[in-house]
This record gives sequence, C-alpha cells and structure tokens, in this order.
Amino acid sequence: MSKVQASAETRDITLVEAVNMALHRAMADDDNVVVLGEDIATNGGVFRATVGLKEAFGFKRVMDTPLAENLIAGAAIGMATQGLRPVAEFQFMGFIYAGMEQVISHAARMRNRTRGRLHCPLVFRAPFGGGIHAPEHHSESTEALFAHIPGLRVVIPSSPQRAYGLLLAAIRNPDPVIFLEPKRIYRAVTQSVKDNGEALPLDTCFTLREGDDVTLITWGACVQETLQAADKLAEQGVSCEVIDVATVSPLDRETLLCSVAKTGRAVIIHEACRNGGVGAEVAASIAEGAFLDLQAPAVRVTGYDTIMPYYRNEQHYLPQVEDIIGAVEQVIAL
Amino acid sequence: MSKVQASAETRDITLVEAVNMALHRAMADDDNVVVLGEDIATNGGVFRATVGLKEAFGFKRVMDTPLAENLIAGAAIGMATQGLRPVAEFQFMGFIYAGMEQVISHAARMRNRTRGRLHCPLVFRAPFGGGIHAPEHHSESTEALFAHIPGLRVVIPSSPQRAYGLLLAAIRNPDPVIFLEPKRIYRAVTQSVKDNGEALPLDTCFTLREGDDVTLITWGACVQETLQAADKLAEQGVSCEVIDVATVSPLDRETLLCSVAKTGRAVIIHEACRNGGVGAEVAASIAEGAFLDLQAPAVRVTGYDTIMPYYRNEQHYLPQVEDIIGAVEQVIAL
Amino acid sequence: MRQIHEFQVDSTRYLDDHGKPLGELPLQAENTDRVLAAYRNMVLTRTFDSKAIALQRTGKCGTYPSVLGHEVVGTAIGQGMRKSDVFVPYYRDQASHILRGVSLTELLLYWGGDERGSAWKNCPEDLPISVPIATQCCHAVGVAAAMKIRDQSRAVVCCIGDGGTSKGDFLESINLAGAWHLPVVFMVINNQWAISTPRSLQSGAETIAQKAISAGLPGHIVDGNDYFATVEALDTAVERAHSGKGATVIEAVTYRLGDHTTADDATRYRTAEDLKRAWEKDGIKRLQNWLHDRGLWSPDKEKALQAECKQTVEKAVESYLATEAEPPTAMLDYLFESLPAALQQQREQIADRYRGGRA
Amino acid sequence: MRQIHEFQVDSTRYLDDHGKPLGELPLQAENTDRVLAAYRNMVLTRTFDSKAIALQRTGKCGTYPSVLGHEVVGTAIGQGMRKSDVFVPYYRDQASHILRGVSLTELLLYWGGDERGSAWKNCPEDLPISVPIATQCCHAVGVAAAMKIRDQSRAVVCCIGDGGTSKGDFLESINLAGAWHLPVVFMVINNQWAISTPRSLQSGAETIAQKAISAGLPGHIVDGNDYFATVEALDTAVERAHSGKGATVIEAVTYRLGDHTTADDATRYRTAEDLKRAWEKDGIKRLQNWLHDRGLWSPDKEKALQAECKQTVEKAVESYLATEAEPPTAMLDYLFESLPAALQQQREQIADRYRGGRA
Ligand SMILES: Cc1ncc(C[n+]2csc(CCOP(=O)(O)OP(=O)(O)O)c2C)c(N)n1
Ligand SMILES: Cc1ncc(C[n+]2csc(CCOP(=O)(O)OP(=O)(O)O)c2C)c(N)n1
Ligand SMILES: [Mg+2]
Ligand SMILES: [Mg+2]
Repeated sequence: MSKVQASAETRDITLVEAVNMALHRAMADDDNVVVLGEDIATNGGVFRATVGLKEAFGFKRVMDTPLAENLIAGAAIGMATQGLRPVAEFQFMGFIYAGMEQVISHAARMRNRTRGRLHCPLVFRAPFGGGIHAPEHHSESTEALFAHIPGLRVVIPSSPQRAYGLLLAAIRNPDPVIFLEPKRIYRAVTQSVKDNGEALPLDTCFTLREGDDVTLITWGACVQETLQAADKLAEQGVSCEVIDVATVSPLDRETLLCSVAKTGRAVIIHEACRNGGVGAEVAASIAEGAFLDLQAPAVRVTGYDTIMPYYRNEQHYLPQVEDIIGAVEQVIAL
Repeated sequence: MSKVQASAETRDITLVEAVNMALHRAMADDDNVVVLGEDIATNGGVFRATVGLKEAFGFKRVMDTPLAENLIAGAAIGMATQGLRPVAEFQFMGFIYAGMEQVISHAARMRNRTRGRLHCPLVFRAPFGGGIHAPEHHSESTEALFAHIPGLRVVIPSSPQRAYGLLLAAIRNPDPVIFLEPKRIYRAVTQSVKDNGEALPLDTCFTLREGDDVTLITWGACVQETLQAADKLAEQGVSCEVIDVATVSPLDRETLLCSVAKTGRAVIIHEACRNGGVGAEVAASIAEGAFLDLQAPAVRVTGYDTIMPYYRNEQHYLPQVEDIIGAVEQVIAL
Repeated sequence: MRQIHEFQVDSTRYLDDHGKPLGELPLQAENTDRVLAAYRNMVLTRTFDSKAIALQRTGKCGTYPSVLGHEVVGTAIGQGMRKSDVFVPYYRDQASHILRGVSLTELLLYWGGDERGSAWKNCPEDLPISVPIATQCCHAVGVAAAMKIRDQSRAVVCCIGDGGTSKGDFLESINLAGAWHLPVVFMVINNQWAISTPRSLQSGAETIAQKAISAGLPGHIVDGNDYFATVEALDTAVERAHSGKGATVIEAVTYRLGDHTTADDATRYRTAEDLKRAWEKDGIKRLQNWLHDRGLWSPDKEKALQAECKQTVEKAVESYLATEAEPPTAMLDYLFESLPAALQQQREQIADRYRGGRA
Repeated sequence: MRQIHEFQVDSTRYLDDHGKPLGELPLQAENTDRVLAAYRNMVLTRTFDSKAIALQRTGKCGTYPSVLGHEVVGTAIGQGMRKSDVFVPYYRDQASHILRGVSLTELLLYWGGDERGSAWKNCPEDLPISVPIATQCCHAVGVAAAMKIRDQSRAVVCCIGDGGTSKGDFLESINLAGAWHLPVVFMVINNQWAISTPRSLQSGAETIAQKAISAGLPGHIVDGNDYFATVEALDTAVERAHSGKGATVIEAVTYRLGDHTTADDATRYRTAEDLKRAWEKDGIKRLQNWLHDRGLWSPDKEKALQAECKQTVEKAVESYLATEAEPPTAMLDYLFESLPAALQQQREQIADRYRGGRA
C-alpha cells in the first residue's frame, strides 16, 4: 500500500513528532486519509508536523493548498462527504477564523442536516496557545469558540502519547474533530511512544495524578505548569488530583464530578482568557453537579480578559506555577 | 442637517421600530454615523429596521453592499479608523461567521494594537434567536462566541425602550459593539418610547422586577418567558427577582452577585445551547462570587446542546415558561 | 516595453424571445425526446412552485423561495449531469433537484421545516441545499478533488446566484478549481437580483462570467431562458470535466420572476415594467413556441401535461401533509454518529418533556 | 448567436536586468532628486533589514520577515503616495513605512514584541501591520469609502502578497472598489512565494493582475525590480484615485530573496539556482547601475551612503534596545477607551502580581 514503515517501533519523541507519527500511521492504514493545508506538503508544515508525508504518500493525498482558510475548511468538508477523511491543517489557530462559517455552519451540521445521509469525518488541526515569542495572532487559545458549537468535538492533547492516540482517534472518528496542538510544548517534553496504531478514547478526561485534597483541572500546555504545581504542593503536604480534560467538548463531566466529590475542591487552569472560557463551563458544571460536595468554590486560574500581549509581556499574561499554587492555597484555606 | 424629525415625540412602538428610531436619531445627531449592509438601503432591511434611512440621509451614508459579510465587517472597520461610526447590519446572526476573522482579529484589537492611535467605534447589528419559523441558519443565538472575545461589547436589548437607549449608547461608544436583536420579539411587544436621544448605560444589568426568593437571570427574547414565569410563580407565593443582563460582555457581575446574595438562589435562562453558553460564565461567576450565599446551585434553563431544529420542532428546543418554573421549584426545594 | 495579455468570455443564445431560431441550432435540438423531457420538467417545476407558494400563504409551509424564472437553467443542469455526478446546489434549484431524483415531498418537507427533507434517497451523494450564500462552492471543489484523487471520471455541478459571486467563497473556489484542474462546473444563475440588490450594485464587472478569468478558467455567458444555449453549455462543460480538461464557469442570464422568497415583497424595489419585460423573455413559453413550430407540441398536449403535473404535485402535497413531525429527540439523534455520554441526559430530558414528564 | 467580450492587462518594464534602458523612459526618470531619494531609501531599507535579521539571530528581536527583494516596490509606494493618503500595509512593507514616517525604532519595537511599535507618530492614519493575510484589503476599501463619503481628494494604497490574492478578502475588496469606484490602489507584491508555496500553486491564472478583471478594474503588471515602471504605475494609479476615476490593481513582479521569515528555511523548498537567477534581477543594483551610467552616482557616494545608513540603523537599534518593556498592566489599558468595571479587579491583580504581590 505504501512504503511507510508500519512496525510497532517505540521511540522517544516530542509531541509534534507524535502528531507526525500518527499522521503517517493513519495514512498508511487507510487510503481515505488525505492531508491538506498551507505549506504542509513540500515544506512539511511550518512546525514540521507533516514532514515526510508527501514523500511517503504522494502529492495526491498530501496537498499544498492556496492561501485561503475558508476554502481549506470548505474543501475538506466536500472531500469528507465523499468518504475521504481529510486532515486539514490551519497554520495557526489565529488563522482559522476565516473558516468559521464552514466549521460552524457546515462541518458541524452536515450529518444532522441530512439525517445521516452525509457526514463529515474530518479533522481540523491547528497549533494553538502562546509562550513561543511569536508575532501577533500566533498565540490564540480560543478553544471555547469551538466547544460551544454542537456537532464538533474539540480535542487537545498534552503529551506525545496522548497526541498520538488522540489524533488517531480523531481521524478514525466519523464526525468532525477540532484538534488543537499546544505548540508551547510541541518540543518541550519527550516520551516513549509506541507506533502501534492504538487510538485513545475521545470524550473522556485523563486523570494524570491521583490525590485527595483538591482537583486540578486543565488541558493543553497548562498541564505542564499544573503538574509542576502539584509536585510543589505535594512537598507542602497538599495532595492534588490532576485531570487533563483532553476532549473539552463534549465534556466528560462524570470524571470531573467524581473527582470533586472525593476532594471537595477544584481549581481550573487554562491559558485562554477567563470570561466565557471552557473553564466557565467546567466551573458551572461542578457548581451544579457537586454542590453538596464542595468545600470551596471552584476557582479559575486563567489568562486575563484581554488580548494576549505581544511577546515581551506574554509571560505576564500566561498562568504560572505560582498562580496555580496560590489558587490551591486559597481553596484549601476555606 | 437633515429632514428627519428630531422632536422628543413619544410613541408606542415595537422593538424593531425602536431600533429604527435610534438609527434615525443617531444619524441626525452625528454626520459620522453611517449605515451599511445587505438590502438595508432601498429595501429598508429584511426586517425593516433601516427603513427610511436612505430617504432621510442619502445613499452616501446608507449603503447597500455587495453580498459579502467578511467585506462588510472589514470595510466597517476601515471606515471606523477614519472616525466614521459605521453601523453594519448582518442580515441574520447565522451569516456573521464569514466576518468572524475581521471581528476577532481586527475590530476587537485595533485600539490595543495601535496603543490607542486608531480605534473602532462601530456597531455590528444582527437579528438573532429562534422561534420565528425560519429556515436553517436563521435561528442562531451564539452570543457566547463574541462574549469570549476581549475588546468587544456584546449588547442585547429586550424591550423597545432598551433597544432605543442601548443602540444609541452602542453607536456613541468609542469601541466595537456587537448588538444582537432578539427577532422573536421584534414585533411581539410595544412600549411607549420617547425619542429624546437619551442613551442607556452599557456594561450594566437591568433589574426588571425585584424579589426575595430567587434571582432569574436572562437576556434577549427569553426575558418574555422569564417574566411570565415570575408572574405565575408569584401566584404560588414565590418572589422572583428578574434581571435582564443586557450587556452579556463585559459582564456586570456586581448586580448579579448582589441579587444572589439577597435571594440565595439563581436560575439562568437563555436560548443558546447550554455547553459553553454565556450562562456558564454567569453560573461560574455566581458560584465563585456568592459561594457562601447560595442555598442551591445556580441552575441553567437553556437550549439543548444541539443544532436548533428546523421549525416544525423548534419549540421543543426553546426554553418554555414551564421549564423556568420547574427550575425555580427545583432550587427552591433545596 | 509594454506587453498586452488578452482574455475573453463569449455569450450565446439560439432562440429569440418568441422561440424563433436566430440561426443554426446546436445538436441538442435534434434530441427530441430530451427536449420534450426538458419541457415537461419545466412545467412540473412551475406547477410545484405555485403550489408551494400557496401552501406557504395558507400556513402549511415555511418561507419558500420561488423558482420562477429558473426553470430552464435548472432543467438544463439536471439534464447535463450524469447520474454518478454530484450536484452542489444553493436554495433555488428545484428544477434540477427534480431531475436528480429528489421527490417533491422531500422538497416540501425541507421548506416545511423538517430535516428529513434533505435525506434524499435517490441522489444520496448530492449535497443538501446550502443556505449560507456561496459556501457550497468550497464543498464543490472538495468533492471534485475527491473525484480527482480517486481517478474517477465524474463531475460536480455547483450552483450559485449572482449575489453569491461577490462572496469570497466563490472566488476562492473557482481559483482552486483552476489551480488543481478540477472536474467542476460553476453555474452562476444571474437573475439580476440578490433580494433587493440589483446586479449592478454587486460588481463593477461588465459580466459575471469574466470572474472566471481571475482563476484562469474559461467563462461563458448563456441566455438562461434559452434552453438550447444553456443545455449546450452544460453538456460541453460536463464533458470537459469528465475528460480531465478542468473547470468551467457559466453565467446563465435570467430574471427572478417572483419575490425573493415568500417573506419578501419585490414591489418595494423594482418596477412593474421591469417585471413585465422579463416575462416577455420567459424561457418556458419560448420553448413551448419552438416545440409548437416544430410540430412537437399542441394545446391538447399542453392541457394533458398541465393536468398530469397538477396531479403529481397534489400527490406530493398529500404525502407531505400526512408526514408527522419527527419526535423531538431526533434533534440529538443525528448530531454525531452515536450520542456521546455527555448528551445522554439531555436526550432523556427531551423525551420526558415531550411525554409531558415536565408538566 | 455568439458574442465576444474582450479584456486585457498590460505589463511594463523600462530597464533591463543591468539597468540599461530598453527604450524611452517615463517622465519619472527626469526627477533626479526623487530618483536619488528612492535609491537612498532602498539602501537604507536593505541595511535595516540585515540588521534586524542579525538582531533576531542573536536573540534581540522576534521572528522577522526580511524585505529583501521588496525594496524597489516599497520605495515606489512610499513615493507615489501623498502625505494625506492612507497606507494599508501587510507585514513586508518596511521600505514604504520608512517613507511614510514610521521610525526604524518603531519597526524594531513591533518585531521585538512591543505594541508601541504600531503607535506611529508621523503617519497616524496609516493602518498598522496586518498579520492575518489579506484582511487588510477590506479595511482599505473601508478607508477609501470614508474618503468618498466625505468628498475628500485622498487615496488609499493597500499592499498584499501573491499568496494573499487567493484569499476571499482580496477578491471581495477589489470587487467593492470596482462597484463603488473607490479611490484605492491595490499593490500585489508578487514575490513568487507564499512561504513554501510557489506562485504556480496559488492560481491557474496566468497573471495576478488579471484578477482585476473580475472586479471590472484595470490591471497592470510591472517589473517590481524596475523602479521606473513601478513608480510610474503608482503615480498614475494614485492620480487616478485622486481624480475620482476609481481603483487600480497593480501586480509588481519581484522575488523574495530571503527566507520567508527568520523562522523559515527556504532551502527546503527552492533551489540555489532559482535564487541566483533572482539576484541577477536585483532592483537596487539595477538602479545603481542606471544612476552610475547617468553620472549621478559614484563608488564614493555609495560608500558614504552605506556608512550613513549603517549609522542611522545603529542609532535606531540603540534606542530600541534601550526601550524598557511596558508595565504588564498596559495589556488592559488599551483594550477599551476606558476600563469597564468588570475588568478593574483583573488590572489590580496584574499590578499586584507584577509587584510580586502574589509570591
Ligand atoms: C452568507 C449569507 N448572507 C446573507 C444571506 C441572506 N440571503 C439569502 S438569499 C440572499 C440573496 C442571494 O442572491 P443571489 O445569490 O443572487 O441568489 P438568488 O436569491 O437571486 O437566486 C441573501 C442576502 C444568506 N443566506 N447567506
Ligand atoms: C490568514 C492567514 N493565514 C496564514 C498565515 C500564515 N502566513 C504568514 S505569511 C504567509 C504567506 C504569505 O505569502 P504572500 O501573500 O505571497 O506574501 P509574502 O510573505 O510572500 O510577502 C502565510 C501563509 C497568515 N499570516 N494569515
Ligand atoms: Mg440573484
Ligand atoms: Mg509572496
């Protein structure tokens, strides 16, 4: 079928390499998988996420497009209605907005609108989040915009293993998935990943660390700072449960509520601005679903309600380890 | 300046007529106010919101545009940087998505980006919400998408008087305002409105009815059902405070928290789907800010997390008076 | 040193306003069966249309966009396409849908506010009606790209109105079709109006067909009330697509003889004379005259056809009106392939509420 | 009956690759002071450019897009515009910004991650750098519409890359400019690449200028390394706009001689020969040769200019490096005209946190 190696090799790789590995695997496994986007074929993507695909699978299945995000989104939808499984890259999340109409009005609706006659088995990938000293519009984390749209899944990996397993799941999923890759940790950590073609479940949170005193709920790059905070808090004798939400919509409230029922306290951490962020839904769900269990209100540690500053000041916007620790101390004090 | 009548005449008018009255008033008061959109000049708008403007102020200030929402949004931004105060109509909220990139990446950012050198004193108007037996895409209520974007104000009138006063305020405001008009009640109620040029404050909730037992928080067309529910509940001896949020972003948390501090209970009602709706932010803010006052969790009565059904079934999607009463009974029981 | 690059589009008509040939007719005129089938479809479409408007006026259907004035071009599209091609419509393509196999009942269900109106059984790959203007053009190139990726000899026909050609989607899509040599035909139905906005306010371009030049594509104008000019253009463009020669843009010039939709009142923005002049160019009457002149048609045949169409429409209306609404839980049943756990509770709530569980 | 509609675009160059006239030069060649000023701006721009790249390489500046190869067209834009006109740039217009009055320090602040880099003091109405491709075109027509609404004799010049012309915004905007006869000039800087995507993959159109035809606008191609051809086209188009004759689309053909940005490595997707051939057409060298042949330039003058430019750039770099970052609270101070009550608490938090209040 193709020359790509399909052995279950295990390698220590970065998150972006895991994305690449999953793309190779998915394309090798299924001829219907095609990849498209700006600079993804010959150049291998500006973050190198698609490197090698064109060489392995040919330009018919790995397509450099003209510069038009609305077109990329819409063409992917058209391909998907024909049973292809397009994986379209938006070079940065900040450039997906031109494609919003297609995402909201068509990708999310095609199955419902046709009562299942047509559907959209596609993945819209985009690197997202700040902290890499990039120019304006290169630091967006507006996952909440997509999470609010019924018919979409919004999936955010936070480790190489989860990037591999969740991307495979997203591609195999028969419905549209917005797959947001935290670029700040594209190369920050490595992990041994087995290229075994095994997908991870969507629609479920991952409990990364068990604890009794407080539940830390987060996703994306913030998982790093959250785990660091949990480490430090452990030294102070505070036992944190750390949950990577991973699929921020539809939201696996059950896992969250079970954890909060146990700990009685929750801190929600995300990089997006606070007002109307996914953290609001998490907090509202916890408030409603665990009212009697809560010993303190769920507290949110987030970006401020403003535009991500240009890079000289971006660290002042991003949630830091100390902010998480501060919030935990606050809810523990109650 | 123009032939439009600028007397402080008082008339019994509908919400859409109040919009029209405010537009006339704003254009008469300030030559910089211009109006643009699809079918708004010669035709007076598909809902007649702009009727008479072209005749009164001429085609230079009242512009029928080609069919391109992205262009309408972006051209309005360009005009605004020159000190005009464009009021652009999107024919239905469901068609604003093509303009999302301009709204998010430019309108909301121009002032911040240029450190105040340029700014965007513009209003993007759109009829929104369901319940008028319209075709697909004509029933959207995705205010949450805009509420999450820093730099925007999202304002929703729910009566003729507030439509008049808030639209004047929005037009005079030096920053971009998304002005969403609940089309279900465009003509459902009339109210006497004085054309006195007086604006209402933005960034503040309106308490429509005082009460002690529970705070009902809502906006847009749902204000109608909420007031009806409050009436019925009064008969049962339940005293409801009813708050019209009006400016859903930035959110006037103070008014909400004061009310909940008094009543100890809150029900949030909106038509948009629940997951990640503005109700989530309201609920999260209440949970965080009124934790010790709450005798029951804030409960949300909303649309379901799905696509607004075509009109034969739309009433099954929309929150009904009984749903609100049921939710109040539920929180009162706790 | 100055160099000149030249470009052109052509425009074609074969019949005058009364159906008299202006010169030699194309081959398509010889296929009498096909011409007669076309005529029948036009009449059926028009019969359906006036019934749908009547249903709306009497509260039995939702907002409906009349197809009056589009019957000829819609029929030409339906005939020009092969079964295995994919049709990517906008919302005023009733004449084409009928030929593709969409039932009149399905069409009524759609405009009657029922999602099952897009669950087309007979043309399962055609895209559903697209309400957000011009967005369907991007789907069309995606479908065409899929065909090309798979080396299929198939084509896509995509419809859009004159107003729609101002929206980026159209221009981005024709550009991709040109860059990738995609098997797609863009049919611009220039009916002179986008709701109240006249063609002249949409663009300073003298013709819409010349937008094809921006994409390096051939652009053709046809008289959209001239069946022969329109069907010839379709046949040629579809054949071109099938044989791997790439995309075509066709501007079919016609006139929207009705209101924009049943929610519109066109007298607000256009004159009675304009409308009257447009009626004089009506393509159905024109083809009828031609058929008559050729001895292929008669008042009796016309009467029989009218009766037959009426009956067909009545039957569809009956079955439409007899269709019960879906249970409200259907609003969650097609959102995803299978309902995520997160939504199960909402589905139960809907069911409860519907059964009166709430009250 | 078939009718043909014809359209054309022209393409112009005056100098050969070595700066020798290919024929008669336009009037612009006689304005020696202006030509010399142009040359100086090109050299200053190039000097600035290599310094900015060096700063990025040493960690003193952020990702930076080299302007190498755009100096001629950028300079022609700056010269063609009048002070009261409005410039609507994209992100590779350093040569124009300098002539508009943006300071080199401001440019460095911008690319150094500081919003004050867009608070331009000397050209307060120019729009800031636009990162989202093509979006600025819509602003340009909005600004031009404002001028027209107010009956001003002013013009807008809007820049965009070849890649950008595939995005709907460009096509929608030129269409509005045509429909509304707006005083705007669209400068397409066709440098053959959009990051790694070659011009040939962007569009099947033979030229980009022909996209103007879709909007009913005149389209012209100029050799963007030929100062005379480019500045003549600008002068003409700006004059046209000022005199109410409407919009123009100009395609300036050049080559991106550097990487896309400092984050890019162009050797991944283009050959050394390509680049070498492009260098042979370098517009700065070409103009220098011409000046030399005319007796207007000398090695001494060149040496002096280089030294002067270096000094100017060094001074700007010093002032850039000496600029302290804004206090973090600035992130809320320019969001709205005045801070809404809802955000006051967050501003206090930021201030606290900055003062170490959190720790
Ligand atoms: C993106 C978008 N904007 C606005 C509308 C509202 N609208 C519906 S039809 C229409 C006019 C379309 O005109 P045209 O494309 O010429 O098609 P026609 O209706 O004349 O067949 C408009 C503005 C819409 N459906 N989608
Ligand atoms: C809407 C959008 N999509 C993608 C990008 C990422 N990007 C930055 S520059 C660029 C290529 C632009 O090429 P072109 O328009 O030819 O201008 P050039 O850089 O060659 O001067 C891309 C894809 C962006 N900035 N904006
Ligand atoms: Mg039309
Ligand atoms: Mg380029």
